[in-house]
Amino acid sequence: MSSILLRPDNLHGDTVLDEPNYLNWKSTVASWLLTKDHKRIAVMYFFSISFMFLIGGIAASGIRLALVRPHDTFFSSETYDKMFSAHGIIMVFFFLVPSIPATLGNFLVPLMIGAKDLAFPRLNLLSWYVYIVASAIMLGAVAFGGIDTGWTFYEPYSSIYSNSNVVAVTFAVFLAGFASIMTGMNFIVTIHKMRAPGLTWFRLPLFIWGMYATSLIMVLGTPVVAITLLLVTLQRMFGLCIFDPSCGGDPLLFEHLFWFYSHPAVYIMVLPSMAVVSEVIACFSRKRIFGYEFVAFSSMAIALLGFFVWGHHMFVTGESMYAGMVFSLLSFLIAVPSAIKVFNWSATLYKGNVWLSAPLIFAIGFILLFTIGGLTGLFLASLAVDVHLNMTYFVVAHFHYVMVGGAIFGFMAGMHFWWPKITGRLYPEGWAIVTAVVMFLGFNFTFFPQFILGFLGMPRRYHYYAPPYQFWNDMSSAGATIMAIGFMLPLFYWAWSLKYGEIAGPNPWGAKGLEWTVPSPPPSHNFDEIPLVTEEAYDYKAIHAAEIAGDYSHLQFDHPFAEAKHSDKPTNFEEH
Amino acid sequence: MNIPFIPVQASTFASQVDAIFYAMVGLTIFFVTIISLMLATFVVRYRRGSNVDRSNPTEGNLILELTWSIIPMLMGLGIYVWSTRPYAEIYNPPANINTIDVIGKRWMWQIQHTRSGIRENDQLHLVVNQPVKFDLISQDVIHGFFIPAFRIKRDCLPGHYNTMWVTPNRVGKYYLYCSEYCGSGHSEMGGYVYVMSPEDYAVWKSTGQNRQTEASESAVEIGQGVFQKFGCANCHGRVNGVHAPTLYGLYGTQASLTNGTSPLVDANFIRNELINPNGLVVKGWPAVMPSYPIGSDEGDISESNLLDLIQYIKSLRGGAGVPGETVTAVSASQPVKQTKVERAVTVNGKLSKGSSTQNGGTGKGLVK
Amino acid sequence: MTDHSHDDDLKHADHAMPKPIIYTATWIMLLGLLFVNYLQSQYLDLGAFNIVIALVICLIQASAVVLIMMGVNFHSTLVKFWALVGFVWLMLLFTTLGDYITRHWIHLPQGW
Amino acid sequence: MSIFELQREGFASQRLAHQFEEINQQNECYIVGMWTFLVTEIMFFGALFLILSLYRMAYPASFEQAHAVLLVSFGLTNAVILISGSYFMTMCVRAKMLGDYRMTQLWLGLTLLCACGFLVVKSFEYASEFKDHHFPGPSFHWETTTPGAYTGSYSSQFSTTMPANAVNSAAVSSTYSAPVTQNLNMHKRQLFFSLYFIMTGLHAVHVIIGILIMGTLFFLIRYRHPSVDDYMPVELTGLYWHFVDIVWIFLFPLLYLIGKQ
Repeated sequence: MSSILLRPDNLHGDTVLDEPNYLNWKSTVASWLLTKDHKRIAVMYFFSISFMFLIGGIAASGIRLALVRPHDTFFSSETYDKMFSAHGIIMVFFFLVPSIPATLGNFLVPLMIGAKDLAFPRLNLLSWYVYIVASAIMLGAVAFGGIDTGWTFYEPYSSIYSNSNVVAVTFAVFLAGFASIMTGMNFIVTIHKMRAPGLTWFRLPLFIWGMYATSLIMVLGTPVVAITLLLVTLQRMFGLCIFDPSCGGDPLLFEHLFWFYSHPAVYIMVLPSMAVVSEVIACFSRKRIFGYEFVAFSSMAIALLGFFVWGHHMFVTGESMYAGMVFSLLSFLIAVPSAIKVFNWSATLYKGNVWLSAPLIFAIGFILLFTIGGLTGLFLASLAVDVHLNMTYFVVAHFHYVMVGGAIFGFMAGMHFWWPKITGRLYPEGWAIVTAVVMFLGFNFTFFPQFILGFLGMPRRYHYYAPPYQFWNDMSSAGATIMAIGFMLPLFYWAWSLKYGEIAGPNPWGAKGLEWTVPSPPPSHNFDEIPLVTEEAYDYKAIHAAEIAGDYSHLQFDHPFAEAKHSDKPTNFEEH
Repeated sequence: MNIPFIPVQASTFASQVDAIFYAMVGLTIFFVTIISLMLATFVVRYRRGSNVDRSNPTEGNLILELTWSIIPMLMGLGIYVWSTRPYAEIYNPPANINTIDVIGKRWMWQIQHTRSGIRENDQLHLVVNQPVKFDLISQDVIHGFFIPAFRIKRDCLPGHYNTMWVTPNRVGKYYLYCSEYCGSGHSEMGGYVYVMSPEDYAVWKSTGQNRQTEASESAVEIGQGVFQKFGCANCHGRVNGVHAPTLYGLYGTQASLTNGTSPLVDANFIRNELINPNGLVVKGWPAVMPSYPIGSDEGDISESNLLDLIQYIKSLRGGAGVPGETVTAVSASQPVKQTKVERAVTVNGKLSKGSSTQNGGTGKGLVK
Repeated sequence: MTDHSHDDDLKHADHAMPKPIIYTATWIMLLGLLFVNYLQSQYLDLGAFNIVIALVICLIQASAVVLIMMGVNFHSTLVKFWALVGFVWLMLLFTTLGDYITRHWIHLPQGW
Repeated sequence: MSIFELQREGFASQRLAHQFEEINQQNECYIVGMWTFLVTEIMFFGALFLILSLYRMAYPASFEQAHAVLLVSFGLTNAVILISGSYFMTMCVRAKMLGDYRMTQLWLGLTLLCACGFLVVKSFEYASEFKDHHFPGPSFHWETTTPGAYTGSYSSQFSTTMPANAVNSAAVSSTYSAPVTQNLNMHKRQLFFSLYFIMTGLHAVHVIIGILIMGTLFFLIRYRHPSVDDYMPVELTGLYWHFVDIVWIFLFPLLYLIGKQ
């Protein structure tokens, strides 16, 4: 890769941000709404999904509040059902699925592979509009009556018995599915055809591998859930019957089709986080990621194997015993690529020069929580144990460890890591570290008790529960408060940093990768000329050697954490 | 303050499941410890500026990669084999064990003991150390029949029978839950399972703590009433029927159908045959059987009666292929108590409501 | 974003395309197979093989459309790969049938 | 003898979009992009085909009775129309590649005609099915006109035209004249007709989208709009149209032909 662009004349003062970049080249509303620039679309996606996250989070607070006092309650059962349904649907389809791909992915994929834009910029913009329309319908449905089916829309409840806005919501999810299909198509074509000269598959950053694997799932899985939910919509609207047992339909078929997408969808959520974590760990340990090929192939293996295990959601539904055995075996096998990743990340730190910055703390939090989430997934993959634990709070705890501990911690790591690239300014490091710690503690307080609740047998989606579960539920709700505070903090310091943050410069972390060779924020056309790539992705050897020797000059001198700038004795560098 | 950690083990299945569970807890602790130690050690030891040996950093090691893929995989496969066996066993009940029919409906459990004919709602009384099999069906949406203390759970689907079996082995009172979300009453759909010693059970049965006890016949007897009431006996009543194949000795065999398949005659087959007789025509017989709606409308066969009917058909063992033997021969050994049968058959759904009040409405029993 | 509306941006692609007779022949073959399928369904009862025959004919027709009319045969490996992925994943979806077929299999004996 | 003719000289020029480096990359991107989209379409329809095969396996008899009432002539006509449309489309793409606007317009016009013809036939078919109350729902209604729908000596005395809800409890206990017969079999056929309407309906929606796209293209080409200087829009529309054709290639035998014997 071409050498890191350092332009010392521009590093001081605000001048660097006055250069033409994707943010300031035009500032009219129309220039944003009609933009075909992948970076602007990424920013617009970031604000949209953050808003949806806020709504989903409010619903989650409602759930935890209701469960503090199960006897004389704050909410009726109907309201409670609508809250957990809104929480699930919004978080899964409107936050987690688009989260990293549509924001960081959109922003970084062309930058990382040395392209001027994604292959289909108009399709990219269309994807955002489809997402916005879908979100509007979803929010409308929640505001005017809500939905009470849970995010799984199980038949025949959703098409016959529910008295809520199922049609609107299934249609919204159908649309959101198309938004994610468009993103996936765009990434696949872009990664296949638009890599810079010299950027072979095995020189790609692991982020790109993760995005490619994610896009495969989006393209291959989403249409199935789209048609399935469309069938639910049609059943409710026109009285057709497809899954209705009273006319011979099979509700289990709905579950098959739903999970055919929705299990791989879990990997849509977690693979991008793994992709982010690979970047963050390599950068902050100043090392090539340990076993690059294994990590890359494990992403692909997860994406492909992820399609073979959907039946493990149905072990107790009356699925064939043989199907159960096969799905269980495959579910155990899919743990292997995840294990490979976790071990490789940990091993990357070995003999590195570890800079314990906020993104790395988030990434380490990710590894720990994902390890717990993954291993507890094996409880649910093993047949006899699953018979007891399925549909209990154990499942709830498990998938929150994967989706919050995994997906959201990865998202936070990535947002912090690339925040200087996106905005041109640094976030306040101290606050970010505090946030990481608060979120980690709050998260464990919230969800670890739920493992115990599940083992004790408390079924999920329960508004009322028996007295033995009181203590653990209270603890969980208390933890949720801490976690909510953790989620609120970035809102403030990110906003603060937009105005007062330190100017970042092109490469504040001394990271490798094409995206760090362009100015921050990048210009609209990304690269003045398409780079010729001559090295592999994580060629940190030189930086590693220099830092061991005490030379931190590759870090920019106005970097607030690169204290070397004030110090004449860089060998005695200490983490502040 | 009493903080619960571990659920009660009240079935033979529970100890097996818990053994696997604890083994996996051990594995989880093992791996999480390894990962945490690795992360903590490396982050501290190789923190920026620390003066340690960083020479020859490795970028990959095939042996290491294979080690940490194959060892966890083998551990996983071990757990897989271990935990698959009990799962398979739930599908294979021992022969001739007591069957309990469970009908889930929003939002209550209707439970029918086939041997004694006792019917209860949101309560289940079992004898300790006696294996029981559950035939589960739902009347509306999907429910989940879940007894945490037994570590068993199975969904109740509308239109399809699921089965499982269990041997309770500890006397006590345990929670019974609905585990599959079924609407606003989901968390209140449940009650208690009482596992009793044989003596207590006999007392409970005879003292009429359940109103239906003394009035009930076995499921076979009720089923026979259903068989008569819906006119099944007109065609299927004889061993060598004129219009229809005999039902004697049929249950558990393989039917030979005109569409070329030969499905096992079980509860689901009988159910489908009633709903869709034209789709499942037995070879050598005219396709004349009418179909019967199953539901809770007037004239429908109720889920409850259908379960009884299946028990009745299942009981028709002897006489298969013996010419001349008629249904009356069976009736002689199992005399039809016409009046009681009529009552049990005709009330459809009302039955349950009555006994629910009798039992004090345990639907909300969870909420103290 | 830079403006690219210069004349030198109008470029020529390298392309080889089949002669029209190939397309015409494919068309006639498709219609022929269609009628074979139709006639078989009307006049020749092969029992369980009816559906097999129908599906085989469909598959031949679809392959002809994909390979010749959609030009996959004349395109790059990547296009071939994606056309194949569609088919393979459809087959994967159809493994769902396995659950329904094995549901009626005899359960394992106790103590296996 | 090669089946190819190498075309280089007479080729229409193409405009390079800003994000691409060279024209072959751009073309390949569009084609691969279209194919990824078609893969999603395959999965989209594939789920419906899965549902169809599954229910057909579960209820062969009811489904075959329902198959029997579909009018093969409509389906066959439409199959011929669509296959021919596909052929015209390939010729259209070829003409556009060669920069022959006149022929492009002719072939595209023919394809459009086929597409509209398909919809006309389809609308007649739907009309007849609505008239017979074969659309599922409360008004679903079944009249067997096909021999063999009910075989057996007793079938003739049953009324086979009972409305769906006419379950008479008084009749239940009577010996053979069980009007309940029709109730649930009717449901199974509703299952079939639900699938039939959803599958053909979604296919028709695809045809309508195709007509809209092709109509737009037709006028753009007619007026030599610069956006269609490039042959890619026509090529991509072609791929889409062939896919619509393939769906019907499978739908036709699976809905109309099977069970006819």
